[in-house]
Amino acid sequence: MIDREDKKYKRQIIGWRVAQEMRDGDYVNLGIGIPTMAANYIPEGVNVVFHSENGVMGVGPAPSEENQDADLINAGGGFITDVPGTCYFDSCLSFGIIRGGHLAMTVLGGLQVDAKGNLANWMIPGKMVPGMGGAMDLVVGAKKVVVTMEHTDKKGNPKILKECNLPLTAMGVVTMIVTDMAVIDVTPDGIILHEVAEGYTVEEVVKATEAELIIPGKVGVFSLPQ
Amino acid sequence: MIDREDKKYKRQIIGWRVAQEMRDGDYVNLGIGIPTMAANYIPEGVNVVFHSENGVMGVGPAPSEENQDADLINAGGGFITDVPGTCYFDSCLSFGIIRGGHLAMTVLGGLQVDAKGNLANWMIPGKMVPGMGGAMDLVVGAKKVVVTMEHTDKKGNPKILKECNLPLTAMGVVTMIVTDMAVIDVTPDGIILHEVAEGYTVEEVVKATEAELIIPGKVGVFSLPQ
Amino acid sequence: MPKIITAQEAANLVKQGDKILIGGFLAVGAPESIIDALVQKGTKDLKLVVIASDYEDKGMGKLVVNKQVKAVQVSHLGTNKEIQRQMYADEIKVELIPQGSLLERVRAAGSGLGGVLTPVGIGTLAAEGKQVINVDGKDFLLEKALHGDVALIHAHKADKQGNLIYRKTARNSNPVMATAGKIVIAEVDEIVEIGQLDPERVVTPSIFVNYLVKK
Amino acid sequence: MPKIITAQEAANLVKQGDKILIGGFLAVGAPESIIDALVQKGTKDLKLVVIASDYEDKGMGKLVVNKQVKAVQVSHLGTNKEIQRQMYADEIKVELIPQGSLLERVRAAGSGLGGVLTPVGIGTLAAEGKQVINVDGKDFLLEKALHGDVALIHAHKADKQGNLIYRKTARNSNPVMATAGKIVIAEVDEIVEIGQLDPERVVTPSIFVNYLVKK
Repeated sequence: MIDREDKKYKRQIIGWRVAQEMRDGDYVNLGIGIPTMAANYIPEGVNVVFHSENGVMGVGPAPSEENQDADLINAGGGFITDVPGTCYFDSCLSFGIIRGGHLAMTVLGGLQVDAKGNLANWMIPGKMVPGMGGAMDLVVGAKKVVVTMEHTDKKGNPKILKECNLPLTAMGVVTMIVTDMAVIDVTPDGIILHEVAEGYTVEEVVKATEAELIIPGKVGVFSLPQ
Repeated sequence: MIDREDKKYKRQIIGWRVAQEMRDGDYVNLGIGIPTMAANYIPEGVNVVFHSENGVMGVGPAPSEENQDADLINAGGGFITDVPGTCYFDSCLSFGIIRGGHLAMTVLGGLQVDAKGNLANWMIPGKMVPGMGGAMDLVVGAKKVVVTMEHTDKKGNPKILKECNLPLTAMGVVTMIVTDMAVIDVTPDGIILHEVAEGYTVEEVVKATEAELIIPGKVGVFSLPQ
Repeated sequence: MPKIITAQEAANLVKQGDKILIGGFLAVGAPESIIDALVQKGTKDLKLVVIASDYEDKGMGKLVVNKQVKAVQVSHLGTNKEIQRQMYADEIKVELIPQGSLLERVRAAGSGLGGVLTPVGIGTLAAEGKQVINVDGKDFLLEKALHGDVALIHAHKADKQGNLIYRKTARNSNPVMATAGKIVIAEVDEIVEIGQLDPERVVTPSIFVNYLVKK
Repeated sequence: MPKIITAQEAANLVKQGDKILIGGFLAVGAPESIIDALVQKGTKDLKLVVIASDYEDKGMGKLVVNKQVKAVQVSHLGTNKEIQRQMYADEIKVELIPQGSLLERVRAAGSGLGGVLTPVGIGTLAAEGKQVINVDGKDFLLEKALHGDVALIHAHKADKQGNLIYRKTARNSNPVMATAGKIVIAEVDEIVEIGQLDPERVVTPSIFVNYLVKK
């Protein structure tokens, strides 16, 4: 039995679903938080090379405490490991890779996304501003921009809006939204409900979404494998 | 006895005089032709690191034929050697070094220089155009831009003019002119006759120069050591 | 050839009000010994350029905690609560710049460019006060060159000529910061003889380096 | 992972009329085996981007001699008389670009910039048709991003993932050309297993490389 409100479950199903988007040979940048979960669910036989914007490509899993190397972290500040084929480069080249359209996919968290593919994920006026870091570059540059987030905020209000009202991270860049309720494709014609999570109905997703969703004849279902 | 018309002597005295401008620790780019001569006359105790724009710093002398390495050339296409401390980099960084003002000095040939420090050294309309290569970058970027050339053309016409009439390589960039007749400083106030070559008088230099030369109270003399 | 100096001597080369480019990311690859010496000396009114503001007790964060910093150009502050406090208290001036744009601005300075045109930041607060230039139908922000009076960087090894190599992700912003300071001081783990570094592995050629500090 | 192909297969990836970025300088570091295969195949109307036009019998010069080239963007032609002849006979269109500006234009394309502002070329023929932009009182030329359909480069070694290292001055324009082709094909002296290259010595990360050709 699924507990739709379970935080851990939500993170898992989002992470799993994002991982299914990855193709063999893809170079992918995962943001901190929910996006990191995706690394745990890469399908068998799919080889993905992870890029971290602080200057490394070929990121292995977190090391045990005794194997931590003070000079080897990811962009979230966490310790990582190298793998065969890892290479290092300076930050300037790293952002050249990002901005230049060489990454197949970037996966980030979101505060708001709207029907035009606008993204707001870096500041809430009146709250502490951590800075945009590399987020503005990543979403402008990567071929596929996947936003992962809970479908609604803590109060149940939609986060997928007709128009973002928080300061934007970038305009018209999001290509896909993966939430605990749905997978949504962002296209020039509008946003399309691609799949609904197990345990939800199309109607529930529509109700939880402010932006107008295009509902195709057939909407798929996704669920977290046991 | 000096033969003022001897081509080899002219090249030697210009090369020797330019070398005297180099300071210990300088990073220097030498163009092909006369500028290359300067490398033969670096004063003892002066350590100069030579940069070549095709991506090497720390250029040693030309190798014997059996020691040539097909992957190790300078910007003129000649074989070179490495020295302890040599390093390699890509052309883009190499021109970043050039344009970014990191070279202490660049030494190039010239067709014409004028009183404003304008330089023409890359094309003669109606003749085959080899292209500017890296010359425009070098003269805009280097801290000190030394132009080496014979003082007059084959017909005895001045090459140091009131105003260049050939297409420019760059505007207002030359800082010093070294010829077989004179050393001239290019300053915002005008061009100053700094030294005259052994065997020439100030009057001869003035006559061979179209641009108005400022003649200081004392003009030095330079000569090629035996 | 760079002069080999102590961290204290390095700190003495920094003047009140200087703009300092500091290498490192989340304090990995930060020139900690020079920062410590600067904290010790207490030089005020510093303007810093860094990609992230590190931690209160690590990297450039220590200068913030010691109230030596007047202004920062930076992309990320999230790991340093004190800089956020000072920002909201108007004790420090913060200019937030997308990380890639900040790096390109420093690179432009170091490589003699006036600036670059980037699509990043168009339509966001990061575009405020910046010129928009249209190239062949697409809008770009003009991001201007960003020079430093001093660059403080960290590398793994230097040879005595000043060639530098880095280690793993401690490379990060150090190579680009090294190109754009009027004075460039590199803290290194080890100084070796000339000829001891693999010429193909050198990342920062010696021409950029004025001083070496052995950590 | 890049596909390992023959030089002939590489030539087949180049279409008539393509813009090709070719690495190398005076034919050092040029992808000779792929150029030879292209000559063999005879693909026409190529537009080339190179820093120098090499020699009649070496590097990209062979494509010029074989009359496969319609246009060239280049900084130096002095070592290739045939390209000069074709230029004056209006058989080939030559755009001369200062070498540093050409490299920055390719880098801009590869790194997602619209262009850069350079002081180089101001007041010269190289400024013709280019926008002048004043930044804080100083004039710069806007040099726009220069993309290629294909990049043909040479490296010393690749691992099977496509990471590349270079050898001495055969590095030159290869790393930057590798960033800006829609398809990037690297000719290499040797292909080694993944993990066999020093991760600190890799100059071109594998993400840029689509195909490998063993020379």
